[in-house]
Amino acid sequence: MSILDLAFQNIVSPMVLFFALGVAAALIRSDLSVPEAAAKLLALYLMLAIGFKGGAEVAKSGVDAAMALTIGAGILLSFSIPVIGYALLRLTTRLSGVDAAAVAGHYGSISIVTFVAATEALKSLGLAYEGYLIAVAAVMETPAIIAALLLARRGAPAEAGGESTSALLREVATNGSVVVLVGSFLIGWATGAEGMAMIAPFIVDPFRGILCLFLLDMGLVAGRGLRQGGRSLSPALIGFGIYFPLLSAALTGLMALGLGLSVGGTALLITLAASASYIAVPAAMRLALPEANPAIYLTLSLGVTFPFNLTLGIPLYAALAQRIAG
Amino acid sequence: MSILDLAFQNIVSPMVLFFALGVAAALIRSDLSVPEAAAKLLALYLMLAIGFKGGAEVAKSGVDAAMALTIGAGILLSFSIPVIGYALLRLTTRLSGVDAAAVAGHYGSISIVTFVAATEALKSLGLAYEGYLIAVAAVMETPAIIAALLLARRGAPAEAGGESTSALLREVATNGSVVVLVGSFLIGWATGAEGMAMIAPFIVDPFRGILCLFLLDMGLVAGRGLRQGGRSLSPALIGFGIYFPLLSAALTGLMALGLGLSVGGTALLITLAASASYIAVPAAMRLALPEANPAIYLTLSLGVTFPFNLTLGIPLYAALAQRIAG
Amino acid sequence: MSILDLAFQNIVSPMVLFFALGVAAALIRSDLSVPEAAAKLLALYLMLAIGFKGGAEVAKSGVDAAMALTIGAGILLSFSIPVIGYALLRLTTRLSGVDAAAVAGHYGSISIVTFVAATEALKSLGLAYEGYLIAVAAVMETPAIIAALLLARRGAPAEAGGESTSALLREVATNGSVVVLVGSFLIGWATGAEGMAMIAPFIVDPFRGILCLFLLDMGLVAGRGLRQGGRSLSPALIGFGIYFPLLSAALTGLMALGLGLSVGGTALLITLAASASYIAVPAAMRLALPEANPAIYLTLSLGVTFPFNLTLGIPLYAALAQRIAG
Amino acid sequence: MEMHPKKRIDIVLEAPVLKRLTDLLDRLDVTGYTVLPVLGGKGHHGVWSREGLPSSAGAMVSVTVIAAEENLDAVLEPVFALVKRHIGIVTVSDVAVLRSDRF
Amino acid sequence: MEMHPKKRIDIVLEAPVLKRLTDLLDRLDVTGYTVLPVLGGKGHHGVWSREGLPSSAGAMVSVTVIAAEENLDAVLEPVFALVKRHIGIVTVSDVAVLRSDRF
Amino acid sequence: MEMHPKKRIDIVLEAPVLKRLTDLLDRLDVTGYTVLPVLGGKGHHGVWSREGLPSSAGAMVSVTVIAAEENLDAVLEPVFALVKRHIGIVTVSDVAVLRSDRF
Ligand SMILES: Nc1ncnc2c1ncn2[C@@H]1O[C@H](COP(=O)(O)O)[C@@H](O)[C@H]1O
Ligand SMILES: Nc1ncnc2c1ncn2[C@@H]1O[C@H](COP(=O)(O)O)[C@@H](O)[C@H]1O
Ligand SMILES: Nc1ncnc2c1ncn2[C@@H]1O[C@H](COP(=O)(O)O)[C@@H](O)[C@H]1O
Ligand code: NA
Ligand code: NA
Ligand code: NA
Repeated sequence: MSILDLAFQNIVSPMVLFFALGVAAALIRSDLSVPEAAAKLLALYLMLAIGFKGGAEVAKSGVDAAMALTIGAGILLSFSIPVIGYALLRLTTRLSGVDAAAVAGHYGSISIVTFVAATEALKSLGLAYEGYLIAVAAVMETPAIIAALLLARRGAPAEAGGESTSALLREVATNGSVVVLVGSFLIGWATGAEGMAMIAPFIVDPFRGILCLFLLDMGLVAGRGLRQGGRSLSPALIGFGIYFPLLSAALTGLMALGLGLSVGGTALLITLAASASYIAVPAAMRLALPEANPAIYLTLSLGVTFPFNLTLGIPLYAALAQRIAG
Repeated sequence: MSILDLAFQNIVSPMVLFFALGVAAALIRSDLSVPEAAAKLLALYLMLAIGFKGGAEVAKSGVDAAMALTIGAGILLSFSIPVIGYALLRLTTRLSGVDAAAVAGHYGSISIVTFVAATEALKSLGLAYEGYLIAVAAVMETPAIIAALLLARRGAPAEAGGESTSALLREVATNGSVVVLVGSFLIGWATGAEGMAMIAPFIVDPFRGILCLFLLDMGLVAGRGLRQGGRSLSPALIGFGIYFPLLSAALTGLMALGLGLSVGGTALLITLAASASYIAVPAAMRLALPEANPAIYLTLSLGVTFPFNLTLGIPLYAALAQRIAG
Repeated sequence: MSILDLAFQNIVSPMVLFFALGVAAALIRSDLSVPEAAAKLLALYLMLAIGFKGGAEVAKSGVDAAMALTIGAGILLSFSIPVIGYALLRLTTRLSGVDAAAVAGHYGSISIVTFVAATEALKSLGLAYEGYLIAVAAVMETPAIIAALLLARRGAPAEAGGESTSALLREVATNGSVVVLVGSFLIGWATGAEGMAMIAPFIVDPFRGILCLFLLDMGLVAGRGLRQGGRSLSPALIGFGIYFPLLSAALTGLMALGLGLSVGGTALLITLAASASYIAVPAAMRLALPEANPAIYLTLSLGVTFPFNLTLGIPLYAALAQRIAG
Repeated sequence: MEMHPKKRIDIVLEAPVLKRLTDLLDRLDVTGYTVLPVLGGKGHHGVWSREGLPSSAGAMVSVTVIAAEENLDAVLEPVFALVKRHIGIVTVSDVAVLRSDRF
Repeated sequence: MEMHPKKRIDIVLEAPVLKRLTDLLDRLDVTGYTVLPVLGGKGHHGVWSREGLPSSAGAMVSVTVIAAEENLDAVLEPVFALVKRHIGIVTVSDVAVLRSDRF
Repeated sequence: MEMHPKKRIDIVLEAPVLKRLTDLLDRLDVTGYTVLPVLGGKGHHGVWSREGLPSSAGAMVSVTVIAAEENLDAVLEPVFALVKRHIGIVTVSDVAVLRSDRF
């Protein structure tokens, strides 16, 4: 399948179309909504399922040096992407130091739903990937938060901070989504194929359908954010939300040359680097950098970068991975 | 299978029995309850699933003149049934003009769960139906609301209204259940068999089980309504809740003679006409006709007509369809 | 498979590990949480599924004298276990009469999730069981509550009580979990294999996966309870939470000698007797014995006895059953 | 606009007892009440949270009653008699309403 | 700490009308509002509960507005005009805030 | 019935900060607090709604504290110091309670 075919097929997948439906519903001011409790249950399901599947995959394939290497690369990326992003934002936009740090932090961390959508696209292409990339996803969630905090402190040492950094680090490290992802990964690893056989009818079979429902909800939230917070985004900022993922992707592509990952694994690592968080990091930013404006970082991450990655980004990253590791 | 067999089999299906369990639990004042967020999630699932399946069906069968014709018939029915219902209610009951208009509006619109139960009954009979009947269901949701509003204005021009009609129309047209139903229908249409293959383990396999859970909840709400609002219903009104669906069914049967639908499709169109809304229309009535008493229209629709259709109505409509289109 | 193998396999099952993950998350003070509405939906699902399966099983196997006998034995156990527990608690701990009665009541009643986990363990062992044990589970839920009430009245006749006993009995008998369990059992019985075929993809296939999610939540609640209420538990009380289930198991083992149950059925009856309620009974105790301290009975039942049964208890009970009925 | 003074009674109470409280209010001279969900809290009986609970034990609700001043004691006394055996608190404050006849 | 007197308006209103109320508040001279979920209640229109409802019809919400005393009538009048056609009640009470300029 | 005057502090605050607030209250001289969920609202930081959010960022909670009048400032000051860096508001009002010793 050509990259264009993939891009097209990706865009007309039920997942992407349900996201679009959500955005459309929000833009026409429909009263359609997903209750908070339902959204949390869906998110919990997705993280449990993806974590377990990754662990079961590792149980099958075993651990090797490439795994340690790739986890190290993930941590490095999560730390360094915010630094680059911060510099670019300060150069090209009028964001304050604190806002720039908060936005940059989101791009160092990852979007697990983008990751999941990429695994689905790989499945259509018949590409396998290393199961431990779930672990890489998990370790990439939090270093970016610390990076953002350090950047903000550098920019405005007096203002930023407040509560002790160690308290914040504890809160970030015990973040619910990290705990479920890592825990399910370990359980999947420990119980392997047998465990998988037991719960596959729950975490594998209906997975894509539940993802559709979750993406409908994400579309509603993104659309509402765009309607309400759209004015907070300057053209330069919107541009950042599109070119910066590509930059992170290119950077990661270079790095991947030395990791020996499969094509699928390379595509996923690139996707992780190019995706921006909108679940774990916003909550952490409210604690770490309360002065930063949530309308900016949430709208940019969920309203601009997420749909871009979902539609055009993933096929591009897959094509890039094919060049690098194919 | 004879019509009596079907009626019996229909009544002892798990779906109907779970509804009965819910009613019983409410009547014995059990504290059994389904949280609002869970009920909304279940409703969302049902609408997404039924919409998608209809669209995928249309993708397979293609569009034809009959589809446009049936959609037109649906709109006509949704507009005209309230007018007849209003006249009957004014003649046979002591309802005020506003209350009569509100009740009549519910019967012009449709109950998607009744529709779903009818599709399940058709499955037992081995009868296929045209996928676009989902689209017919969607277009029938709202014209009845406008009809009710016009009827109420005619009856009490000074009182009724309040907010501008155009604002109301916008709210009604962007109603969440319409948006999900239509959106999922379009996505099912666009992605066809391939999309269906991707999400069938979510929207097809567990569908009937989830319907059982939803009907348990509907039974609880209906039973609570009967316990609390039962006194609001006069015998004449309860009679209306039973004979009026049959009247709408007969009317629709006549109309269906000219539509060229399959037996299954005819049965579904009749079911749509005979069913009364209890999700979308009550919310719209609170906005459009706040003077109307919700205890009357909700209890009649959910507590009388819905169980009647679920148990006896559907087999009767199937039998009628067999006469007409068989 | 040896009993030790089973114990080990049981401990490393995904179900138990997800429970452990929940406990761990609570102990490290993660913000991971399951919304109340989601927890209620999961509990409703489990009770509906287990009830229906039991009923469908009885529809297949038919009713016999052993069923009536076992139900009688269940009622007897539910009444008498609290009496023994109360005496032991008064002798070995410093609990007040009311607290001792409340705790004892929990052990006379049953934990449906422990029951479910036991059925899963039996499945691994290839052991069948009588479907009517679900009915036994249902009848064992409430007698213990009455026993606890009588014990407390005996201890402190003036204090305890307040509202009329008959009002309490009505509330207890119409308790939501009893209604769903019994109702689903009857529906499963009435619709049998045909009904099962209709909803199996919902209540059978994903069952274990949903159980994992529920156990994750139970682990969170148990861990939170241990963190906050752990100080309320003396060593003697913690000991009771472990040895008393074993005592109940032994007692039930003796009784089972005369019941003619299969090995699986015997294991389940023992598990029911040995398990302690943490859903229905705590709510009833808040009404019946408000003076009793919930931190004690909830923490002991959910934080000590439940994990003990989940990991070591169930394999032990299976081994005991093998001796008795094998 | 003309306002009429009334009393607002707020009752934070464990959820299993809610039905008894509303049954009691039905028998008293009040025109209505409103029940709000409570996520969590802390008091003499310790910290608690609604999260993860599949049962109403351990959950709390908050019930608000707007009552006429002259009825205050007639409402408070039985309400307090019920609440004091359970986990919960009662507070009273002044409010004004527009339609005096409705409370 | 220095406190400034304000008015607190509490509106318990049927959920389908919430959007109209917040649209109205947006046009009035208030700096904000807070919406709380309501589980159930009772009034002249009878008993109701949010449980099991898959739609907003029959559900209620509670909206709190903190407003300056001098704006009270200007806010209350249109709010009351909206609420009085629907199922709902309005109460007003005194509160104090720390940052007067924010309300 | 004999009533005792107390102060009611209401804090509407973004949910991620809730744990910090309750940790703070644990250290202060208050006997308890009650946390209510908030569905949505509007303030200087714009409109928001809890619906659809799979995370606590962007959600709000409302925390009520009943405190003795003499403790008011000792509670308000640190609470306000925390809240003022975040999205949220604090209001204070008068209430009466039946059991003075419990607050
Ligand atoms: N000082 C307080 N301020 C606000 N709410 C309180 C206070 N004390 C108790 N509560 C609430 O009332 C519930 C029961 O209180 P208690 O019976 O003291 O445990 C607590 O869980 C809180 O939700
Ligand atoms: N006296 C009252 N105290 C507290 N809440 C009330 C009272 N009367 C009415 N309400 C609330 O306002 C809603 C609408 O009242 P009504 O329009 O009288 O039915 C009720 O469902 C209650 O939630
Ligand atoms: N005037 C007001 N009345 C009621 N609630 C308010 C008001 N202003 C702000 N709030 C609440 O406090 C939250 C934070 O306010 P702000 O920090 O001004 O954005 C808002 O989202 C509302 O929930
Ligand atoms: Na990233
Ligand atoms: Na109809
Ligand atoms: Na037991």
